[in-house]
Amino acid sequence: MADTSDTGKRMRIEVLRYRPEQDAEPFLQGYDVPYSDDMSVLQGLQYIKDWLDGTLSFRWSCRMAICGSCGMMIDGEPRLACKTFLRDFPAGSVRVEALAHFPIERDLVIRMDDFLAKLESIKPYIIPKEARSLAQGEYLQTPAELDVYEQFSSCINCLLCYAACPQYGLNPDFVGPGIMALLHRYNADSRDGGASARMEVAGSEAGVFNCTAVGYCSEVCPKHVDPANAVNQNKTRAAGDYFLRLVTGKGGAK
Amino acid sequence: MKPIPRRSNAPVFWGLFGAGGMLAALFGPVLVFMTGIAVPLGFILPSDAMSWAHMQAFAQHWAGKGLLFVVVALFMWHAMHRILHSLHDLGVHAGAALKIACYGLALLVSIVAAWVLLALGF
Amino acid sequence: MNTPDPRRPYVRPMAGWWRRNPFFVEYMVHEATALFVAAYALVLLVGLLRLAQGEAAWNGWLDALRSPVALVFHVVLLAAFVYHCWTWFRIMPKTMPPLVIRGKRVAPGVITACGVAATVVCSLVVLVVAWGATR
Amino acid sequence: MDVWKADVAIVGAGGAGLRAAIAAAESDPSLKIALVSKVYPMRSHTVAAEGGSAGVVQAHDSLEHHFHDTVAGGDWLCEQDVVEDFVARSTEEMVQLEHWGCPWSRKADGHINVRAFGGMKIERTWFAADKTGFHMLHTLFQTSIKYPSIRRFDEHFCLDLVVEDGRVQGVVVVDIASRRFTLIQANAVILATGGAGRVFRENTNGGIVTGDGMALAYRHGVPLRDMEFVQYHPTCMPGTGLLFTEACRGEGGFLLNRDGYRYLQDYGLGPAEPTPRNKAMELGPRDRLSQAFWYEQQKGRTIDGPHGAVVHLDLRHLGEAKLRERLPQIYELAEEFLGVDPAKTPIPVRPAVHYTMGGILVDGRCAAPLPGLYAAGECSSVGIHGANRLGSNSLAELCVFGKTAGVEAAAFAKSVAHGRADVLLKQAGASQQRALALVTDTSGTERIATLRKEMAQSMEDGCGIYRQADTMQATCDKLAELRERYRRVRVEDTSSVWNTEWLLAIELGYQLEVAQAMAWSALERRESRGAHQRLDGYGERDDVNFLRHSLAYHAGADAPRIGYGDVKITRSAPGTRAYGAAGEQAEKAEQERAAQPGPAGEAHRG
Repeated sequence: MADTSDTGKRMRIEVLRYRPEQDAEPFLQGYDVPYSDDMSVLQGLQYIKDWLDGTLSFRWSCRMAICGSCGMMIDGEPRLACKTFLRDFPAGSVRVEALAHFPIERDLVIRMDDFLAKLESIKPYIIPKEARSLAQGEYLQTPAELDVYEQFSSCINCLLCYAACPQYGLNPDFVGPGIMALLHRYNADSRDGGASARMEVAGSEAGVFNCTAVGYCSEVCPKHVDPANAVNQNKTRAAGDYFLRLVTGKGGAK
Repeated sequence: MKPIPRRSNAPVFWGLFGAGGMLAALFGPVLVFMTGIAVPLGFILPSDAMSWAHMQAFAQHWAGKGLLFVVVALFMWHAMHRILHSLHDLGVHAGAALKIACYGLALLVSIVAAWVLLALGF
Repeated sequence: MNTPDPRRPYVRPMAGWWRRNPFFVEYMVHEATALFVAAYALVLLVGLLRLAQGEAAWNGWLDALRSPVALVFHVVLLAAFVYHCWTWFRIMPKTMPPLVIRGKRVAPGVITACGVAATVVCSLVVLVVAWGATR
Repeated sequence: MDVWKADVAIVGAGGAGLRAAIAAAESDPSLKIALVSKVYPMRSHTVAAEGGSAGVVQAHDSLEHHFHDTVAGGDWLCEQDVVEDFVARSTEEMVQLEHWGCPWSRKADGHINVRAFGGMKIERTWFAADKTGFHMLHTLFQTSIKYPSIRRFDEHFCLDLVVEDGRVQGVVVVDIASRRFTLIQANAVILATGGAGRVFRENTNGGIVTGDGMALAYRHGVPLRDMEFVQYHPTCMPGTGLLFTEACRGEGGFLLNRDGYRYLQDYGLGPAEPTPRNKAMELGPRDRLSQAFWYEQQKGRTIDGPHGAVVHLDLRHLGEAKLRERLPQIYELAEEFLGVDPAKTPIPVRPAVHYTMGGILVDGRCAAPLPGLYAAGECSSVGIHGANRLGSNSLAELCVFGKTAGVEAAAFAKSVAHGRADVLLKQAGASQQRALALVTDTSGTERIATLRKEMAQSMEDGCGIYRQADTMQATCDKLAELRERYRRVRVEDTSSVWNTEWLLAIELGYQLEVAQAMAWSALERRESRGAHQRLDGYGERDDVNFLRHSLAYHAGADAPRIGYGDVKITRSAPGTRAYGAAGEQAEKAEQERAAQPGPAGEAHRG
């Protein structure tokens, strides 16, 4: 934790509080936190939790933008608290709220079981195109083949893209950007042959066509995954699959 | 886990939306400029560019008919698809009724355009 | 034997969501270009109807296009179409598979620029053809 | 209290826990597997591992080399039979991960690529850019979804093991979101809860790395082995302790002091060549590099920064393109957290606590002395790290021993029957009451953060890179005081939903006990070996008295009792641990000696 004793600078951190057992609805609570220029918003929240108000709840762990725990709305934008710095709020105050579009479980903690259920639905694992035993060694995959899906495999499941997606907010059945990035990650992997199985989700009424190409999901992604691209590439694929089914008589819409 | 919802019919409408959007992006500005500004003002293009004779000939040619139909119909499908989604964005989730209204209007415009173009003869 | 579930997740309303972020405001504005595209399609449709009704009707429509209101309206339409064109190609890199040329991914900005350039070329071609065909 | 009947319960869903779950599920699909984690699996700290995972693949490499690098790297405090098993199986595990989709970095021909790492004779570190742990974790997690017999208890906190009839029969967990308790009845329990680095102040670890599983086993009489060996990683971010992977040096980075001088050549790691050769200079082992920093600091040759002394990790000569390709995350960390462009400016770094070499005592089958209890990963001491872990062995360990634990636990679970639920429920109820007492008793006065801060500072003061009896004793005393004060800890938050303050209090209880095991084990080891270095007259390795594993036994409210256990030596008799040019000479001499007839190996039993 940054040494905050000697800087004399203070930041007003306004936190959206919600304790389901005592509050009817969320409300803003302000805290004055001493800070230094290298302190993150997360460190500011930790300071509050440790020294000002132990009842404030939030998720965090790695502090280095890889575990994906600390996504929150910071001055209205979905950000990772660990890599958003207090120095970037020169007005001396910052507002922190739970990630948009998710139910608030408590304070800055959102309920995310919907995301896990969706992840489970897309078969997020290699469905081998061709079988291979361990004794046969690794599948060959050139750097170019790796490059096709690597960016989508970088999703840390931080859910910022969901908080950036109004279509998910308006219709929580929508599979959403992050899950589509992961779905595409496997479809685009040269070792995988499971794309048709995953089409059941991508081409469904909860699938890609709920996206209206707002594009903000890709803007807020802290890992340059570009989920909007994953969604929209799959619109083309899903449409192709749809018309192919019509032509080949395999049913089209079920 | 929730059962996977059924297959979406959206590709049909999305395809029309995309085609119309691309057409509007590539040719929309120049068409508006021609029909709405250049010809009425006689600016760049001759002011009789859209004379009765010219347009009659254009609309009676199969290629001209095709172009006119595609522009009117696809612009409409593009627009109505977007408007439908924007209404949803604004909180108007009317479901099937709204869908029928929006896509129905696009279909109506398409039919009228086709009918008129056919009526204009070859 | 366990205590009842004390959870009471709070779902925030979506009303007015698009006013919460400049990015969303811009999105709604560019979605609104659809109104102008529809309007223009209807203008053209009316023109077609007038064309079918005979020369007098057609000339009436042409006269209407020359009215100041129609001219101003078309200037607005033009702006909307240009904005539609720009936003359409701006989002295009996100909607297509990665374009790899000589082992390197083409940057999004280049794709957008190519799209806009295509519009410029199409516009010139249409103008030249129209000019050639009607003079 | 709800009851959920499982065959195998796994606590911790990081790399080791997930690998164990998959192995158990594959070994018998009819088994019910409970996978408990206090976070969603993809948040587990495996996610933060950067550099890579070891597995012999190159033709000029061999299992023998990997074995020797590991054992010598561990200063011969390794279980050599376990190391043999480990090196023999790690490559297969890496291939398995590849089959499951792990996006390993590749060579142009499509085969996987390997990079150099500290303390390694030949390059054998498989890597996925500099996010290897992240990719391994997500691959394992997403693959685990394939197995319907794995029932996850995400965001469930483990409060206790249930031990009855002399064997482990389950765990008590609480749902963090609702504070509802569940007894997971299980015939075998695997602990895979990770390390305990958060007991130190400046560390590379995530907030969740609080030694929970270690404390749970320890409280039930299972000794914690070799806890004095705590790895300082030499290149961490000042202040936060965030990690700049060893791969920075594996790719050719330099360490410079305030004069721009590659100071490692002054510490027996030279010669300084433009590209560090394996096992020399910047590619020396972590303990030696961290120790060299300490000496540089003593000599006043470090640079003063806002968070204390630093040296420079210089990557400039690698160029932006290579850095973006091989070390993208490092690049962004430096840019965003420090405002440093590593292609233009050296990165300020200093050592920070990184890894807990010791842990729950288990044998080569991952079985603890308590029947039914297994452990894998950083929380365990299976015996491959000795006194200093070789970089990139921990990720391989997760897979190799995660699998072992899963298979062994599944076999054990099938060999016994479920005990009586009512008896177990009674125990579980008592655990629940103990945990709830922290919130129901509002008479406490001690602030959690105060206790935690004092503990972390004290551990850093007493159990740092260099140690001496008086400061270690002071740490031991301080920890005893803190445990006493902990009995009066105050939890302000009494609510049920997502009461993280309550969990922090429980974790602090775990941490204080694990810290005690570390400090007392350190105090009692009167020699210097690997990561345990003393300045008070015990500066040399003492194989006569201390070629032995330390074993810390829980002793209730008192300080732990420290015992010792044998070290299994099969092929490699303790030798000189030398790196750089000296290391190459020593190796040559070793080969000549080995060529001569005579007994070798079976020496030095502690």
